[in-house]
Parts: sequence; structure tokens; C-alpha cells
Amino acid sequence: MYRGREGQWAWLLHRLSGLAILAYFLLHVVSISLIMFGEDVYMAVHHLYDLWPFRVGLILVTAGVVYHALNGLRIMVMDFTGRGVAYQRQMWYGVMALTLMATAYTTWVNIPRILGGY
Amino acid sequence: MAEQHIPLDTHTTPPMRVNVKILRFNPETDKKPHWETYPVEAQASDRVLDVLNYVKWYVEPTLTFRRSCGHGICGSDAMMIAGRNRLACKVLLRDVVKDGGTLTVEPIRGLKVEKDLLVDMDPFFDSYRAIMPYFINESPPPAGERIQSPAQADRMQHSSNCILCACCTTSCPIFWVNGSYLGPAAIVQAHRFIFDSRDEATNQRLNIMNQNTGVWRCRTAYNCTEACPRDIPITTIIEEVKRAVMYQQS
Amino acid sequence: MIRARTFTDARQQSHSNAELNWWIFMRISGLILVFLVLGHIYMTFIQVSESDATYTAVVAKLQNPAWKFYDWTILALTMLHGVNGARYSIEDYVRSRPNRAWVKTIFYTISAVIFTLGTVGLFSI
Amino acid sequence: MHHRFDVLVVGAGGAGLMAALYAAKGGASVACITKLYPTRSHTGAAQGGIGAALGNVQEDHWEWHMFDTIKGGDYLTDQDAAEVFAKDIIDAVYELEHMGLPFSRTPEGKIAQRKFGGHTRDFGKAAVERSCYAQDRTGHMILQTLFQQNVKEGTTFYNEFHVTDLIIEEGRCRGVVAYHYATGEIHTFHAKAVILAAGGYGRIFKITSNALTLTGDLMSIYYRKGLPLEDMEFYQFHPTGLAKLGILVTEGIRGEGGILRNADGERFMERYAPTIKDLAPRDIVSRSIITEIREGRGVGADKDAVHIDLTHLPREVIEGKLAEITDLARTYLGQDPVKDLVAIQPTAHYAMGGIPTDINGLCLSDGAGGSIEGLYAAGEQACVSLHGANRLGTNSLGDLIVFGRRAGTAAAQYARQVEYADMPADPERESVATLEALRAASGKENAAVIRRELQESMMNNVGIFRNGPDMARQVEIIKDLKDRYRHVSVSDPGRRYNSELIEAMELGFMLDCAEAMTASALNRTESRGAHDREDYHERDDVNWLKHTMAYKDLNKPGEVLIGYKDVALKGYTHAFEPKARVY
Ligand SMILES: Cc1cc2nc3c(=O)[nH]c(=O)nc-3n(C[C@H](O)[C@H](O)[C@H](O)COP(=O)(O)OP(=O)(O)OC[C@H]3O[C@@H](n4cnc5c(N)ncnc54)[C@H](O)[C@@H]3O)c2cc1C
Ligand code: HEM
Ligand code: SF4
Ligand code: F3S
Ligand code: FES
Repeated sequence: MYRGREGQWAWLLHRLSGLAILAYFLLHVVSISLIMFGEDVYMAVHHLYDLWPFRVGLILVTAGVVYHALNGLRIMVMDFTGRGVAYQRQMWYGVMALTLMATAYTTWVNIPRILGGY
Repeated sequence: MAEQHIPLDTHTTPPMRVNVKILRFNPETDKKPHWETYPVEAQASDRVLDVLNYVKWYVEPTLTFRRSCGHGICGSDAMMIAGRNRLACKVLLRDVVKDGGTLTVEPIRGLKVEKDLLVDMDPFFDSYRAIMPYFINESPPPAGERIQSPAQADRMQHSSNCILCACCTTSCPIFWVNGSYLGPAAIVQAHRFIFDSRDEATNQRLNIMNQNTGVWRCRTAYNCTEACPRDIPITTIIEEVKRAVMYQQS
Repeated sequence: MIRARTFTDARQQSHSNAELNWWIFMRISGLILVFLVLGHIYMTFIQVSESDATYTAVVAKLQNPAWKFYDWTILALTMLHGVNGARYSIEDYVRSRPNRAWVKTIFYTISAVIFTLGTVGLFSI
Repeated sequence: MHHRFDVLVVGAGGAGLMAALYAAKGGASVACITKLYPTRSHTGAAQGGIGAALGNVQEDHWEWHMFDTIKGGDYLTDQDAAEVFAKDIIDAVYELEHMGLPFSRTPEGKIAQRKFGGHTRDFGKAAVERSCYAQDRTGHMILQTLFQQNVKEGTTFYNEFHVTDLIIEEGRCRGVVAYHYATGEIHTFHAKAVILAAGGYGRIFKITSNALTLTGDLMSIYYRKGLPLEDMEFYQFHPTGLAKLGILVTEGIRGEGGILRNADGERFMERYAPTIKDLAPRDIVSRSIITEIREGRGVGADKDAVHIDLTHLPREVIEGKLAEITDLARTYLGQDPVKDLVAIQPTAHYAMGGIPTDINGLCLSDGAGGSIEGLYAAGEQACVSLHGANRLGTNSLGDLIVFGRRAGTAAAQYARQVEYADMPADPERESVATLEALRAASGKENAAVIRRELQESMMNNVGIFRNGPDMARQVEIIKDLKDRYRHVSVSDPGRRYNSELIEAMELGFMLDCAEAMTASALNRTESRGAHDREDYHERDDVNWLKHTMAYKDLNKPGEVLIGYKDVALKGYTHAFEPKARVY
């Protein structure tokens, strides 16, 4: 592995998170659009989401989206301001910290739901 | 002079033992690259190039790599040292390996390995040529110099510092997987002319930069900036070019 | 100029702002999506449980044209943003030109189908 | 493989690229053969600047520049060359600017200029700002700019081709033979005119500012044909090389106000050159440093260096105008010029001598006006004798530009007038034989060991201070090394990128250059410019105001025949009488 620094990992995570949420997004659209075939079809698939692996997966998707969104903002700041490039490293640590916090919060909220099967 | 800081004598740095682990490949005899390790006794202040020369001269004469100036000015000896692109003559041993440790040396990525640490540089120079890397001003020159303010000259200060060593381009993850990206080195060269107040081909160069193979391929991974032995703020330069293209088109 | 070896090369080299426009679009759409997508996730996954999105709940919510519009904007923007983002990856990682064309065609087709499906689904209620 | 071009340029440093450009402008088909990628040439290492009397900062005149050059060369400079040079260089610098070279600027937007050792106003009155610079990477900018212009003109480059032989028959050069590093093939190049610009040979010394690839290849090839090398005894040691490493610290640091201090902190140059002190020419400063060291006032573990003090200069100057060297000191010594004194030591730097040429670059075959038709030389490897016994700082870059241009123009003109002369039946025969002999030699000698011994002994015996007995010993050492060289082993049998073979070949070239240098130096029983003999301490104009021409004795291996050539003591409009050289 090339020993790149923050920028390389920021980019790699951005790309992976983007592709991962795209994959989830495509599935999500398919499953939601089943709504046009009536309640039975829709709910049959929807119940799958109650299973805990799916819930954990959703937490990860949330983490991915939050990271991608915040890092996307970091990229825009870099693209349009000189300071953005100068402070890209610090901004990335900020992005990581906020992502962790958001993920922790989402997990915290969802643990009782997963445990309670709700 | 009493208050002056008299430096330590830096030439008597402690000796150290290192294992130099080199990714070797000779297409005439080998099917695929393989690692070879050479134990070497050296000084902490030795350059990695000194160590490679030592191995070549006294241990394994077939070891092949490029080098010339020995002090980071010619750009011959770009290689991947301890996982990062650098010039072998511009890193000191003490900065990349501990006494008794192992130092890995590999060829730079994304260009065809010809032998050991030596790669085919032609694609790299093809990209360079693609950006029209020469001053263009067809109006008849004055008798003396063309006037340029110090501030205007400063705009090129960083980008004109490039020695075409390829450390940057071959550290870029976008370049590794797909050689069609012109790469940071070519963009730095373009920047040098785009921001030269005397040059008249700014629009053509921006158009080249605006293509699918140009600046838009850069995903701001910063490996280039970290790798540049001339401390050129490459990502900043690429971003300046992106903006220049954007403003030109709007 | 890079020497044009094929017709596609030549066309790409003819002056085009396509990449610039997509680059700008990625930023603008991204900026909007921050609010839409994070809002959507907050409302459907954090504030309430995912399992609350039952058939009845969804139908009820979509009675409001404002939500329809909200959801469709997410659908459209994310679709364009995500598909273009994936195009970047395809152009980077799929090396041979013919393969690249194939992969892109298949990928665009699937995406278009899913986009239609989503749109129809959204407006069928 | 066989190629054919009107004009061939060997070497792609400043001189080669300039020559190629002008040959192309002269309407010739041009190819440039270089053993490195062009931008790797050592011209890129030049830092300080290029001297030209533009007068952008202070009044200046080419006559003053001409005078300084001649005086700097200790009156061994050919004055016609100096006159042409001092006039032409002004134009040439403007031309570089018109090619886009990013010079530093004065507040009015003109090319910035600064002081440099030995450059004075009013025939020696006081230092003058004459060196045009682009921060402290003028050579880098020149190399890049000239390469760019060659890309623009579409010059054909043969990169990583090592020239192994010149084809000279019946007094006319017909082409060259080159070894292709990538494939191991021999290529022959047929040409109407050939321009040699392959740089210096500083690698024969242990401590040097020169690149590992500067091994005097073409000088040696010329010399092996029984043709003369001029003024080989004059080799410049630059006073300020980074201690132990030899990496050059630009003279610009003295120009900007850096002060040399010995172990006692004393500004010792006040004793050796009271008028211009630290700005004295290189040979004087180098000798002063060595004298300080010999008298026990050196610094460092081995007490073999002195300090350069920049700490009184503003940080902006150190990090701005002297950025390159600041970086070098920080990288290699861990010393920061802003607050530390940097340890420096004289380093082998520049060959004043080389292949003799007239002022159009035409190669001379003897000291009496004979020449080789169709063969030109320029740059460090040539000796128009602009630099005489000692080169002034910034005059080498000027030399590349002015005489590279003249050689290019002259070669193209010649090529227009003549037809291709026939190549011999098998021009590559000798090169193949040499290389195959090296490959086949299964001796026990290690090229690296021989090279190291050569470098150490040259440094000790033919270095800054010289004397008869040491040099006589060195003659024997070189003979011995040459004997051993015949048994050198090349263990890599490969064809592709055989760097071991190349290094062995280069060692052969180095041995020849060392041989010519030592013989010339031993022969000259006086001290002049860079050539300083402890046993003949005075300059001797009566007997020695003449150029040395060293010929290889083709009948007796290892022997050198010495001839002479007159010094041009008059220019076209000006002449400067030899005087004592004091600063
Ligand atoms: C560190 C340093 C700093 C300097 N600073 C200054 C300064 O400030 N001002 C100044 O005026 N001068 C300076 N000089 C001196 C000046 O830079 C050099 O003398 C000059 O650059 C030499 O240029 P060149 O074109 O003759 O050769 P080089 O630039 O050395 O080029 C030699 C070329 O010949 C080619 N070559 C060599 N052998 C062969 C072969 N066998 N076959 C094919 N090709 C071959 C090489 O590939 C290369 O392209 C400095 C020198 C050094 C070392
Ligand atoms: C939520 C707010 C979002 C923001 C602020 C955002 C921002 C960005 C930006 C600025 C880029 C361009 C990166 C570059 O040029 O280097 C990008 C790329 C990308 N985005 Fe988003 N995006 C968001 C949401 C999404 C969503 C929901 C998806 C998935 C469908 C997605 C998928 C991608 C992909 C696949 C890429 C390409 C990544 C790459 O080429 O490395 N993005 N995003
Ligand atoms: S920009 Fe820096 S890393 Fe890239 S080629 Fe130039 S000097 Fe090397
Ligand atoms: S590493 Fe590559 S992605 Fe851009 S910032 Fe540098 S060129
Ligand atoms: S040898 Fe010249 S840059 Fe390293």
C-alpha cells in the first residue's frame, strides 16, 4: 500500500462511501418503488429491513453518507478557496470527528430499536 | 559571536546497520519481480542513493537505477522509498529507517518497469509534451527584455521549479490505474505558462486542461504534493488551474 | 495536444466543456443533497425507526405534493450525482476502451430503469 | 541501426540545447544525442546566475565584463573570445528572456542582477551587479527553457544513447557511434556536422559538485584519436561546497553578503583580498580556505572545513533569493542558514580546459591552426579559452549560451555548403570491440574500487595545491590504475539497461582525462589562476603565457605529448596587458 497521508485516505473513503451509498440507493429506490404493486409486495420486502443485519447496515450507510457529505463540503472549500487547501488536513480530521459523532448518535438511537425488534 | 549557535558536527553521525530490501526485476531473466535484501553498514546521514550505490558497486553490480546529480536537482532517481515516492538522493537514511531496521525500495508506480528501479519514462514525457510546454508569444520582442513585475514573476515561482522527476504523477492514485490522466507534473508545467504574464497561448492551454484527460481527473488526493521533492504546492496549483478554466469558460 | 488515435479521441479533443459542467454539477448537487439526504435520513431513520415506514405511512406521507417533490428531487439529483460519480470510477478503473464502453452502457441502462421505476412508483400514488 | 542528420549534437545541457536550436534555425535537420534525458543534464544544477553587462541595477559596460573575464582568467584568456563573449552575452540574455525564461525582476520589471565574485565596475574598482538570475536556480531555468524551445522546434532527441566513438577520417568528422542503453544496440549516426557538448569531468575528483555522470566521455574520445586537449591543468575548485558532500553552495551567498569565518570566527578573507574580501574570485578564495585549514583553523571533526555565515542576513533573503541552498543545507546537514553557520569546503567544480576550438566552436587539431572539418564543440567540455586559467562565476552559463549559439550557427552553415562525406565501411567496429572486451573481461578488478582510488589520489595529488613530486607520483598511479582497468570485470551479461557496463566504460574515459590533466599540470612550472604549484609559486609570463595542448602518445601507451598554443593577447577593439592579479 502506498503510504499516502490524510489526502489519500480522504479520497479513498470518499470514493468508497460514494459507491457504497450509490449501491444502497439503487436498491432502496427499487424497494420503495414496489409500493406501486400494492401493500403486500411492499411490506414483504419492507419486513426484511427489520432484521438486525439490515439495521446495522443502515447505520453504516448513514455513516457513509455523513462522511461523504461532510468531506464533499471539504472538497468544495478546497476547490474554491486557497485556505481550504492549506487546512485540508485539519478539515479532514474535523470531518472524521463529526462522522464518528453522528454515527455514534445513530447507533445509540438505534440500539434499543434493534434490541427491541422495533 | 558568543551568542551565535554553533552547530553540532553533523558529519560524525552514528553508524547504523540496515537491511535494504529492493524490488528487483530483470525482464531478460525473471518472470516477475521479486524482493532481495542486502544488509548494509552505513551512516545515519547517508543518502539512500549512497546506500544503493554501495550495493551496486560492492555487492550486486547488476542492480540498476537512474541517478546523476546526487543532490535533488536532476530528477533521475525517483523511487518508492519506505512506501513513498522520493528522490533517493534527497532522503537521508536516518529519516526513513532505524538502526537494525529494513528499508524497502521499489520502482515508482504506473510506468512500465524496465529493469529493477528503472522505469519507462516515455509516457510521462508524452504527457508533458501534450500541454505545449513552451513559451508562446509571437509578437516581435522589444530590443531589451519584456517587462514583468516582480509580483507577476512570483506567480510562476513554484510551478517553474519543477524538475520533471515524476514523483508526483506516479504517486497519484488516479494515474496508477489509468495512464490517460495527464497527471500533476504536466499540470504544473501548464500552470507555469498559463500564469506567465508574457505568454499568449493561455486559452489553448486551458482548453487542454479542460479535457477529460486534464485537471478534472484530479480528485485532490494530495499524494503529489506530499511527494514533490521541490516542495511545489501541487494541489494548490491544480486547483488554481481548475478555477482558471472555470472562469475562462464562464 | 495528445495525438488523436481514434474517432473517439478526436471527438474528445474537440473543445468541450462537458467535464467542467459535470464538475460544477457535482458540487452544486452535493450542496443541495447535504440538506435533502441528511434530512431524509434524519426523518426516516433517526427520528423514527426504519420499520415505521410502512405501506400506509408512506402512502399517507406522499399524499402531500411537497413531499413528493422533495423525494423526487432527491431521486433525480442523487441519481445524476451518483451515476456521474460512478462514471468517474469506471473511467479510472476500466482500462480498455471497448470494455469501458460496455460497462458504461450496461450501468447507464440499469440506472435509467431504476430511475424510471422510482419515478413511476413515486407518482403512482 | 543507422541514422542520418545534417547536424548532430552530442549532449543536451545548456550548450547542446542552444546549439541544437540554432542549428535548426539555420535550416538543418538536427538530432540531439544524450546519455541522460535532456532535463537531467547538469546545467540544471547551476544556481548563481549568468553574467551580462545589462546595467539594470548599476551602470555597466561590456568592456568592463571583458576585462574582468581576462583578469579572472589570469591573462591566459584569449582576448578575442572574451570580447565576442562580453558583447554577445547581452543579446543572448535578452534572447533567453524572449524564450520565456522566468528571470527574477527588479522593481521596474527588468531582469534582476546581483553581484558575483570577480565582476567589477570600471576595470576593477568595485563589485558590480552583473549576474542575471532567476532566484538561485538560473541553470535549472535555462535548461528547462532551452529544452522547451527544442520541443517547440521539434528537435529529434535520442535519449539515453551513450556516444562511444567519433568517426573522423581525412580530417573531417562524418558522424558518431552510440550505444543505446535500453537495448544494448549500437547505432551509427551519419552527419555533415557534429557538435560536441557533453559537459565536464569533475567525477575524477573525490569531492565534487559535478554529477555522477560527468565523466569526460567526449574529451577522452577526442583525445584517444591523438587529438589535443587544451589547458587541462586548469581545473577550478569552488570554495563553497557542503562539507564532505561537495554539493555546491552558490557563490550567490557571498554575493548576497555571506561571510567566511574560520574556527576562531575570524573573517579571514580580509587578510587575503583586502579590497573585495569575500567576493574575491574562486581560486583565491579556495586557496585561502585551504590555507586556513592547513594552518589549523578549520572547523568540523576533521578540521577540514570553514564556516559560511549568513546569520546577519534577513530571513527573507535567505529563504527567498537563496532558497535552493537553504534547502540543501537543511536537507543534507541539518543546518539552518538562518541561525546556523554552515560548514563548507572547496569542491572540484569546473574544467577550464577541454577540446580546443576557435571562436565559432570549430575543433582544433593542433596548436598551429589546424582543425577538424565539420566538428564543433561548446560548453564546459570545450575550450575556446574564454576562461583562461580560472573561470569567473556566471561566465560558464554565458559560455554555453554564446558559444553554443555560435557553434550551432556555424555547423548549420557548414552543413548547407557540403555534401555528406562517406562513412567508413564498419564505423561501429571499434566501439563494438571496446564494449565486447569489457563484457568479456573476466578479471578480478572492481571498477568502483579503481574509480575510488583514482578520485582520492587526484584529490590529494592534483588538487588545489600542487607540487612536482606528488604529481609525478600521480602519473605512476594513473598508469597502474589503467593496467588494472584492463582486468575489470563486468558481471552483468544483459543487453538491456546494462548500467554496470556503462559505468565501466565511463571509468575508462575518466582515466584518460586524469592522465591528460596530470601530465599538463606537471609540465606547467608556474602558478597561474587555478593552477597553483607550491614548488613554482609565481606566475611566469615570460615562459608560460601560452596554452598547453596535451596529446596522447599513440605509440607509447600511458605517455602524453605536450604542445603549446599562443594566447590571443588582443581582442578586436580592446586589449588588456597582463598585470599582476590582485583584488
Ligand atoms: C553545482 C554547479 C553550479 C554551477 N553554477 C553556475 C553558475 O551559477 N553560473 C555559471 O555560469 N556556471 C555555473 N556552473 C557551471 C555550469 O553550470 C556548467 O559548466 C555547465 O552547465 C555545463 O553545461 P554543458 O552544456 O557543457 O554540459 P552539461 O549540462 O553537463 O550537459 C552534458 C550533456 O552531455 C551529455 N553527455 C555526456 N556524455 C555523453 C555521452 N558519452 N554520450 C551522449 N551524451 C553525453 C549528457 O547527457 C548531458 O546532456 C555550475 C556548475 C555546477 C556543477
Ligand atoms: C449528501 C451530500 C453529498 C455531497 C456534499 C456530495 C459531494 C460530492 C462531491 C463534491 C463529489 C465530487 C468529488 C470530487 O470531484 O473529488 C462527489 C462525488 C461522488 N458522490 Fe457525492 N455527495 C453527496 C451525496 C452523494 C450521494 C447520496 C451519493 C450516492 C448516490 C454520492 C455518490 C458520489 C459518488 C459515487 C462520487 C464519485 C466519487 C469519486 O469519483 O471519487 N454522493 N460527491
Ligand atoms: S512537480 Fe514536483 S514531483 Fe512533480 S515532476 Fe515536478 S518536481 Fe517532480
Ligand atoms: S495525487 Fe492525484 S488526485 Fe490530484 S491532488 Fe495529486 S493529482
Ligand atoms: S540524482 Fe539527481 S535528483 Fe537524485
